[in-house]
Amino acid sequence: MEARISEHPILGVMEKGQLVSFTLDGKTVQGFEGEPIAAALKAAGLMVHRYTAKEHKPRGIFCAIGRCTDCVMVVDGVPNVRTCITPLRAGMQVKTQYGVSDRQF
Amino acid sequence: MNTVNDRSRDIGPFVPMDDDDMLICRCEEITKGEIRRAVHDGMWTLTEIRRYLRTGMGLCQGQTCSRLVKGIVARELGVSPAELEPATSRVPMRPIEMRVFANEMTEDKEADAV
Amino acid sequence: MKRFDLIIVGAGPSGLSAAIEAAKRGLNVVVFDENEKPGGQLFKQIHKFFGSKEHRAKVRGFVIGQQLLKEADELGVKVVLNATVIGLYQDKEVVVRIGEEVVHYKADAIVIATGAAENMVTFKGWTLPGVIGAGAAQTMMNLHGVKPGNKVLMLGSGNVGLVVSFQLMQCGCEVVALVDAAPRVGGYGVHASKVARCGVPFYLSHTIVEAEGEDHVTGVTIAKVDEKFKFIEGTEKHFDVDTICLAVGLSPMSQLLKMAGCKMEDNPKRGGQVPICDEYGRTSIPGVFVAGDVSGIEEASSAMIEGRMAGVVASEYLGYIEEKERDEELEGLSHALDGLRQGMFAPKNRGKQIEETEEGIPISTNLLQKGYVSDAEIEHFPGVTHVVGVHPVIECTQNIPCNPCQDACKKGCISIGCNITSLPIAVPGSKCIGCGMCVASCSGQAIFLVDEDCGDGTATVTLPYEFLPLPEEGKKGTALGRDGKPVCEAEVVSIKSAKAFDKTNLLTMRVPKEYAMQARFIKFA
Amino acid sequence: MKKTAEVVIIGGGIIGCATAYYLAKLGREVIVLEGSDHIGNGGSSRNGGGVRQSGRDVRELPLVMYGIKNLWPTLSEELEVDCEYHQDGNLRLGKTEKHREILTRLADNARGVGLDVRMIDGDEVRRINPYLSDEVICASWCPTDGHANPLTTTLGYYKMARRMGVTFITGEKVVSLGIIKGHVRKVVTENNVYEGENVLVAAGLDSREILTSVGIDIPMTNSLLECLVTEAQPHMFDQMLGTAEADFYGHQTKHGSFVFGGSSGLERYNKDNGMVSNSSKTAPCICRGIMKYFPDLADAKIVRTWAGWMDASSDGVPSIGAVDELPGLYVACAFNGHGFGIAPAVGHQLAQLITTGSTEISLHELRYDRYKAKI
Repeated sequence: MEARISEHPILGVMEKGQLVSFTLDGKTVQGFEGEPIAAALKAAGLMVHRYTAKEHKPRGIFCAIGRCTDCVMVVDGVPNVRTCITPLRAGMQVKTQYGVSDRQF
Repeated sequence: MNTVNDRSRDIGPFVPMDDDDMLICRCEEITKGEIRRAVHDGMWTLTEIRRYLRTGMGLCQGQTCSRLVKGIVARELGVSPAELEPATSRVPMRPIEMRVFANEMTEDKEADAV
Repeated sequence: MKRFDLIIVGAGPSGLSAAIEAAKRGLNVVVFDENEKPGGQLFKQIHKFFGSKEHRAKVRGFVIGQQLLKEADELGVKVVLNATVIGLYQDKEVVVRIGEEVVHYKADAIVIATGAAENMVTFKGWTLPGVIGAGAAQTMMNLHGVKPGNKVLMLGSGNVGLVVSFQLMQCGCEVVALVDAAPRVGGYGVHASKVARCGVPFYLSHTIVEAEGEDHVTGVTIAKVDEKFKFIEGTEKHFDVDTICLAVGLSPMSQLLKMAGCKMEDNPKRGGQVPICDEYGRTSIPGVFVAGDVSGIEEASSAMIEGRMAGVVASEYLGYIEEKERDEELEGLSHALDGLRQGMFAPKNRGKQIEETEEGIPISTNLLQKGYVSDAEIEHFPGVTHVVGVHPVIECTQNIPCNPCQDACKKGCISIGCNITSLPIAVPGSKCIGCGMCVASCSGQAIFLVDEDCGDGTATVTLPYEFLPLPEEGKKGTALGRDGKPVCEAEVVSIKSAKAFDKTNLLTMRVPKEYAMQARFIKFA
Repeated sequence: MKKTAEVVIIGGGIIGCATAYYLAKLGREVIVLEGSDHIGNGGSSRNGGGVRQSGRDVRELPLVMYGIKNLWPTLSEELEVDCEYHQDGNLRLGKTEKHREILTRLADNARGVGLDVRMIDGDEVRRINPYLSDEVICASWCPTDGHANPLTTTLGYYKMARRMGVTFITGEKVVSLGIIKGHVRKVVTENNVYEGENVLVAAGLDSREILTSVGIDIPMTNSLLECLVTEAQPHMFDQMLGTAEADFYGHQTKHGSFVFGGSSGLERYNKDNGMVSNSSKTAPCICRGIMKYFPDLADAKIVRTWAGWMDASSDGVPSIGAVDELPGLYVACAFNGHGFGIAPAVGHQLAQLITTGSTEISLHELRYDRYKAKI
């Protein structure tokens, strides 16, 4: 997890929840419980969260605070979940979103 | 206060631009060209643009694009962006699941919720 | 329906400050915030704040957040998190989503302190993953401990762009360039200088032509623009980056106020669509007040004072204090706010081109165009003197409301005087003991301790160092100039950390004495 | 600025825009005056998008049937905009025996004027729309009903009419009408005076006050209707839906979102603060209503709610046609919350009426002066 900041010069070592497993498009990934799903995915190196409905263009994290809704994915079967503000829980099934579902175009 | 706006005023012809294919509304995937074209079709207010093209009507409800759309429409009409009234803000401020919206807390629990 | 004296929307600096002032005077206050954590942007702001003591200067943003929360909590303010105000209806009815329910509350008064949202700009490829807002970068690195990228290009030279660029480097990212379409750096010169001396090139009058990449950003091309912001052909430059950060301004997040029926105006000086309100935040609807960025984009420091004003005004509105007490309080707060609204970056000076300081010294053109003061220009400023032995070199070249350095030096080596925006002066005849408190206290990281001639052909330069890992004594590196370019070899003499320095380590390096007034940073291979 | 025309239309909603469009097609010179800042700002852009015949009073059925047969199928091409017209039927749902009675009566009446509408049971309802809950026990089913996008349709009429030379002036609130030598000709606004050989009042609820200035009264009151829209969802169904109780109505749009309207029972007593404001109680109530019919939509997120005034007449049917006692004056108002689907036909027939003095479909039952005391 090289994207994780192990120790920050000002903030020190960040407090995190338990290390848990969840799946991304069926593959097992790890992240810290309670952190936003998007943070765990970023740490795991994921860039593309979804492909748009009309133009099928890739989208990822943009505002990271739940406003722009670009980072939405299908989480536990529910589409349009804002991953940047939805806390990660063990066993979550996260899927790339295509348009408004997890079915590839 | 409403202002008299003669929609027959000449705003000049639609002139294609190089960046007309630039995406402006990220949610609904509306381009600059579509917005400019709509202005020439008579959509002179941000409310009309929104209703005609769906800009700002997607999941984010215009959080990202409304300022950009305003700028484009203003330039096309030859007015200052400050003159254009933004589209109305509506409940809910953030998307909310139907089951949650439907689930109004009963009064006896209100005091405990905070 | 459950009713409160005061409902505050937004637990950022202004909302919490309003809550504190109101609760102090006996109001029953609740604060709703949609985020998981309180503090608004404060918890992402890891730099030391400007201002004077009354503005909590030289305290880091996130620490101010902790202080405000503690104070609010002690006064019995209820701060409800993960609580999204979804609507503001007639009769001051506030509908809040809390968890899996919606709750209806009534208030006798409401303070809207919802802050601001980031503006965006468009360019080819701006929707690619890897193009993010500067706020997103801050959120990821400072709240969630995840690097937003490895190689980053920053668009925007305002304070946000400058501060976030520095923060990106602090967490281990490389900032390949700082770009702005404007011809001059928009933010504080001291913020620009601390980024520039780390080696980040500034490209003013440049903007992004295209973000490149198939599925995510792999590169970016920028080009120079003319006065009409049109690209000049042949000036394109390419960078390999994985992240493009956008810091192009903020807009008030005033939708709730519009929804509530407040009279609004589009005011470019205040950053966009804002409620029409008086200087204390009273809107067109009696009992609905505003504070902070939602009523006009400024700094967190002024947002806190505006919040306190709104809290005081609401207290009087609801009969908890008399008009006389209100007016006395407001007078003091207005004075504090005026203090912050002085200097070249004051709201009243927005859009003005200021050519010289209040002292009549020409503003460094290099600073405005490249982000650093040149070796020749720095000599014009009253903080830069040459005396025998160790002494402070204060490279503060713009009139900004900030004075902690004056208090930091117990030996009286630094003087600003009663005008908070005056440039600091290195007081002639004073005796520096090399304690370094001024270096650590300067929120702009613009003070260095220099011993220009140690007698052995070398000089020592002590600089603020907020990076990890901390180098060991004796470690060799390359000294960089104010422009971020290598000037000479350097060796670490000492590295001092102390509680009083508050995470600003003092790194002392030894350089050949001819570079004493050039070497301002050290880079290790 | 142009101030005289053959026809002055008061009201830039879908009725005004459609009438202007069809008049322009017939070569007439038209000015449309809209009181608000936006075209189509009233019910035209706030309704649920139904293009239906079933459930309507028989007096307005011939008009709406005419529109569905002759105008709606080609409207998108004609207006050069996607009206998103779908003709996939309308299910008017019932959950109780009382509902069945209401629906049966409406269906019987409609069949009397030649509409293909029949009652079906719960199982057949779910064969047509498998997402409906078991609470639904019956429905009236009209296969030729459908839905469209009110926003693009209204603005499409505006766009084409404007392109054909119609003058539209927004922000021009009409204060009164003026009679010259027994003929209604003058239209006085807050800022200007306009003149036309014919004047059509199609200003929704405001029509009542405008008509008062020439001594005509159409008994109307207002009622607040509220709607909501969800985020886009995967495609589920294409029918238009309504209920016997009218507790909700709506459809899934081409975009994927669901647009639903509904009521809380409090709409007649809502307080107006100068804006058309939602009540805090209605949207949650609509959500509860919808979830009873569509449990699967519980996780769909509402992104927007809005409200609009409906112009309600005492008998629930609009007033459309010439005001015989005042030559030159025409009305089209009191659409009672279901003016959208019928609008193309209304505009089309009014254009004929104003141009030729007669219409293909009789408007007699919709006369402005039909309101009589009950005994």
